[in-house]
Amino acid sequence: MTMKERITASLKEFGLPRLIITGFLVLLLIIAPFVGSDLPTQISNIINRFSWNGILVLAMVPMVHSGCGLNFGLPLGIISGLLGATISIEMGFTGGMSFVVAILVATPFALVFGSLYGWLLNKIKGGEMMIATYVGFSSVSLMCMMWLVLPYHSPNMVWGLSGKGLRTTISLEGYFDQALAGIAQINIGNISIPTGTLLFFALLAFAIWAFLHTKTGTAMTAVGSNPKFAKAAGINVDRIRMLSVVMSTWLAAVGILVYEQGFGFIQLYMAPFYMALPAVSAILIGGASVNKASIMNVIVGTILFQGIVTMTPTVMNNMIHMDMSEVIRIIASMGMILFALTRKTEASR
Amino acid sequence: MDKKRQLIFRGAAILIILAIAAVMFVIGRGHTIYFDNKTAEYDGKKYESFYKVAVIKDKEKVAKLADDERGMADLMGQTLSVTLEITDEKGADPHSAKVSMPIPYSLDGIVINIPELMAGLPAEAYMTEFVPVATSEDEEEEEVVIDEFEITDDM
Amino acid sequence: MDTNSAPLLKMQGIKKDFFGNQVLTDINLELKAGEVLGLCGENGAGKSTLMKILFGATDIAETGGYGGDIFLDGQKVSFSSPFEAIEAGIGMVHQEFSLIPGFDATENILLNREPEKYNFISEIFGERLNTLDRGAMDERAREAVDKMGVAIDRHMMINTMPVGHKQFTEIARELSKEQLKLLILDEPTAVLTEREAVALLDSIKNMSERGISVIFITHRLQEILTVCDTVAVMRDGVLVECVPSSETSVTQITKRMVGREMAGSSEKREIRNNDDAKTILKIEKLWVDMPGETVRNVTLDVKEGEILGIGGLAGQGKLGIPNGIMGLYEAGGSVVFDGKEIPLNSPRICLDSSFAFVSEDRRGVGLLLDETLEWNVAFPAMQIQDKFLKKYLGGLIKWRDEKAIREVTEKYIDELQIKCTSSKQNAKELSGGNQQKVCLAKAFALEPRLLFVSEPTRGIDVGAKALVLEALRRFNRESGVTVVMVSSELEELRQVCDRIAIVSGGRISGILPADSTTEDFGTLMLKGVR
Amino acid sequence: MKIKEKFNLRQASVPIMFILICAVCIPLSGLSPKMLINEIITRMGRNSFLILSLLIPIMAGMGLNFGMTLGAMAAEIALILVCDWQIVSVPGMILAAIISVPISVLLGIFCGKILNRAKGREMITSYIMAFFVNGIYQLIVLYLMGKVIPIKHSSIKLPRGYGIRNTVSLLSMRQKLDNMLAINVAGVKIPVLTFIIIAVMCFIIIWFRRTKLGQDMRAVGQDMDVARDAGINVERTRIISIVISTVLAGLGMIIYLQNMGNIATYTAHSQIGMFCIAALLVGGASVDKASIGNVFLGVILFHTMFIVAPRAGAYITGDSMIGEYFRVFVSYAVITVALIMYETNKRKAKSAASMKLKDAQDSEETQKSADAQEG
Repeated sequence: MTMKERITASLKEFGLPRLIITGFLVLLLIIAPFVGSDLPTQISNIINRFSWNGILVLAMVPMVHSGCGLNFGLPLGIISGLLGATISIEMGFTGGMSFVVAILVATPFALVFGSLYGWLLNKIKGGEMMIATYVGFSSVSLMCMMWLVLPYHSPNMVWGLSGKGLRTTISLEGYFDQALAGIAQINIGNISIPTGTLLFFALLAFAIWAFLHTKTGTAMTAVGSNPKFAKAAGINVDRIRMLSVVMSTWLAAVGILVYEQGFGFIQLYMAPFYMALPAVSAILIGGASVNKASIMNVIVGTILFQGIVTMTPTVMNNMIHMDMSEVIRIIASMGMILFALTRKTEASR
Repeated sequence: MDKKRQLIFRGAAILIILAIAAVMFVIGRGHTIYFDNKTAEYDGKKYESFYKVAVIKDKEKVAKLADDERGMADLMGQTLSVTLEITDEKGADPHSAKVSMPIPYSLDGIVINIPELMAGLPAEAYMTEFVPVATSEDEEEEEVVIDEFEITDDM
Repeated sequence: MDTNSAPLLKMQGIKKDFFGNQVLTDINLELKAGEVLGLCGENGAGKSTLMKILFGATDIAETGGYGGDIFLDGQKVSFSSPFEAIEAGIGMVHQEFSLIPGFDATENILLNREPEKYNFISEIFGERLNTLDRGAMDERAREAVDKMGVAIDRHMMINTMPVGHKQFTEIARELSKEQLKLLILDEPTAVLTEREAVALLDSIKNMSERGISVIFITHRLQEILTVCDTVAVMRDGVLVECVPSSETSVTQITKRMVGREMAGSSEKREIRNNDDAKTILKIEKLWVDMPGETVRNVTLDVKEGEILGIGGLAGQGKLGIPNGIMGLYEAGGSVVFDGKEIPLNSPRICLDSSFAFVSEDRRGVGLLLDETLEWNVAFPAMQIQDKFLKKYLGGLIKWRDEKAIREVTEKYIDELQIKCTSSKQNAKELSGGNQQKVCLAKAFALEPRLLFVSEPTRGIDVGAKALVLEALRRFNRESGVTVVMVSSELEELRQVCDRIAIVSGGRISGILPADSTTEDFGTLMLKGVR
Repeated sequence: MKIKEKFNLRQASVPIMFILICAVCIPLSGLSPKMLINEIITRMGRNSFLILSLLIPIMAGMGLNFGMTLGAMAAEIALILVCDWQIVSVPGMILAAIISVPISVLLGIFCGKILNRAKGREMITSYIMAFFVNGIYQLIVLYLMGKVIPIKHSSIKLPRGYGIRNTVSLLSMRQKLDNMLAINVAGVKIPVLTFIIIAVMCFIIIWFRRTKLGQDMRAVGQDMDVARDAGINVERTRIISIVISTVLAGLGMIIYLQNMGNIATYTAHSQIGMFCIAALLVGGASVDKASIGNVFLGVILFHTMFIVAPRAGAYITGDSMIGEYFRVFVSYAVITVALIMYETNKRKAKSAASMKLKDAQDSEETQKSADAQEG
């Protein structure tokens, strides 16, 4: 193989869309100071948004590893997290404690929802992604009714007038707003680094990394790589897949709680609807494929994706006085997913 | 040979469709016609407005104008034909007049001054382009919503 | 049959090699119009490759074409795709059905050759918008079915049809092609009931009378003698015999099919007699539902420390035996290992009872193609026996021991001479032979007491073949592991095994010592063919 | 035969469930029969054509075409242009239809080519495709229109000088098609011309099934490999089916929007695919099988539910939002259930085949042992 061939081969492996997106972000970073946007603020923004979204993207990893494909059913896990958050507040916990309780309450929901979801996905092997999408949608719209009906009473959450039914947006002030971000926060000039959130992400990322190095984690990767091989090696394929789905769902639950503590609000009703898509495209931008993903893909992907989300509005606006960020984000992320779905070499089986 | 034959048929089909499109351009052009029953001056001469004018288009009364009023009608195509029922003074019997005139293709809105029209003046006299005045409400920047979460009510 | 005309088909000096591996050598064959040629030979003898060349299969051209000339009606032809072959009047009925399940027989018979009715819209949008002429379709399908001479319901949906009728629908499809001069039937009677098979033979005679030549491939030799004018026998890519069927017999054909010169026999090898050893595996009344390799009622004893070969023609069920026992396909019956009953349909319990299995489906079942050699070698041993793991917190955390994994992989890379850049190379980058060695290493790493090896040399080159067989023999001798080896290559079994069981029609048709004559094996192979 | 009956019952279960929901909700909604029928007739005229566009990809084995949104976007672009050119009423609609077709064809070819590269996961791909093209649509409508593509009228242009407003009024076309030849039966307005167009479309689809291309599509839909072996150009056939679907969806969207009387520029198309697919499935269709009957049954049942659910919900709980969310939930749930049924049926068909084999062997086995005992 000549040098040229090798370069073209590795470029092909990397994928044109990914290259364009990375190039685009680098370009944005270079241009930013010239068009008068403050680079430190931008970087600080990227770090912050990374810390909010990292775990939601991380939630893709277990299911990709076990061959269940991209977890378009992320909203199901998000709902578990939302239930945790609202119940924690309803129970009267405040401050950092409410965050801990939210995670504790969200866990059983995530386990139950995840198990049901995993059971379902085992019934329909091969058609996971489409059904995951619609399981997510159905559960979000079902919960829309539930948010209205469930007996919540906390005055900070229910509609003021009728005294029942949760509000669309609930402020977390006094509850777990900045619960993690506030821990050992570093502020230098315009840059503020949410050390706590980053550490929490690092902790979970390390846990997943470590899990993938254990016996069960190895089995999970093998199931994703070749289920027939795994079966012949005595692995209970369905159980491993189920485990991966439960893990993904739980991570999504924790992920939304971390997102909310950074964002400062709980968003209910239709808000979780399309939350899977940014996470899916982020991990793909990071270099993952439909059946391969690593922690590195998560970190790189989240930084790239959030970089584009935060940089484009300001830079583009300063440059050509047109805020095309939304459109660019949609085209880039959806293009990335399309690319991943149409790649034939994605799966060798 | 067959390919050629097919090419001819396809070309013909496309031409027919293009022709239909062209026809639609002509017959489908919409104009808004504003009728003014106002006193106007032309060439130093004054043309008094009428007491009352009713505009009838396709057997339907589209506007009823008192003195110094403006009425409006939608038009499709380039020929305006209406019947005007004019009452010159209070209590007088109305007399009707059939008017038919070509409308310039390029104009969206056209103001027609009835007194001048009835006086038989040339088209450039009674016909003026309608220029919409931007209202202050319009000036406000509109927030574009591309949010897809919305539940559409109408399906 | 009229014998005066010039040959319809003439194949001259046909040669074919796959990447240096000679599969066909100098085949010369002639076929007159209306003649029925029976073509037989073991699997891998080159029958299908020859037919593929004749039918213009695309994979022939993709692998470098073929040598020699084919003449059809005296004109030299060379088809680059099956469509050209069909155009020239050759039809082929494959073993796998090529039918649309939701269409009825008529629609399938005329698939993509439907008579059409003109309509104006198609002048603009192209001929595909002509409507189908259902009346004419029915008429033509009826003609084709009449030609075949077997009555089938032309309006029956394929997915509600019995298997035999599907086969007849395929034949009728070929017959509906007006230009058809030569029909190739690849084991058409394999799926038919006795009565249907008789009907098919009648229909072949009928076709022959109408002047259509037929090449009829089958393992049922009696059928060949009944219906064919000429019998051609192939072995190892050579046409060993081509005689009028009146001058041969089932015994002679059998002899020709399997009767190789004993090339490897010059080297003396011991055939151990293990009759006194204890029976370590007792299989009773085993049935396995493996598509294409159905096993029916197999009873078999395996002695401790021996190498037992299982041979037989493809599709007779020999592959089903290890796959069924190892729980990869639905199975029933009883399997007793070392006095312990092994429940079926559970790969895990088999592996726990120290069985190991090297699958014939290397890429599908045998390997993690996208993972490193290390993973491939160590994975089952890690999962089943907790090897190559470091335990922390009193065994709560079982951490992959990368160092131990590398060591064991490197050990087997040396031992089996696996050619690779490093133990971290991905399995899919290796050649077939080396992949097979990885599969063996994977099984060896389990340190089993009983090893099933299925088609260990399929699709690998000669050098690797010898290495693999040697490794198996050494493993058996040195570790005292009982080996059950399944292979379509009788010669290979005879080189390695002590006893060889022959499977035919899903049943064991006999067990012979490895030094028995090829004729004896041949007779067993063809005994219960169905 | 027994299997077939069972299958039918399974197919019918969704419509039956909807009939029950409607039966409960209609009395609770407090709508007069006249109002209800009026609404249903309106919605039938509005939506049927759009749903018909889904039939052909199903026939070609490509599943539910979530990419029909592409056609809807093409139609919206055409209507915005026609609106700016001030071509009104029915001529405006015909012109918009003529303009939308080439856009739809291009988008359809693009979509078809992408789907050919994603065989086996057409649905999720076409679903993402809809989002992707939505991005491009926004790029065109929000940034290029007024800058690159001339837009004259400030009534549809954003005050900033480029981009289209959130809503474009189609007052000049509003129900012009519906009102032509409309008749009034006992207070119920029947848009005869719209229905005639829909009926013509149905006949075209029936006719299309009998053409060579239709036959090829059915063959490709059932078994791509067999079709390819028979010489059918599988890829091209699949692309054509998506192109037809996209074009029909575009035409359907024009009918839909003339009834609505305005375009919600950035949201009108986003839900259309989902609601049309849900309606088709409610009518008893499945991912691999759909008929014209399913379309009409689906429109009636789904929209009856859609009309009555919020009112019934409000009556029961006193909160109108519950009903709104309920109908959204039902739409998604119906699609989810249909998808699950499709996938499990696929697996069931496989295991049923092996069950049959096993039974046969078992019986043979017993016979064999009986034989052995006798012998």
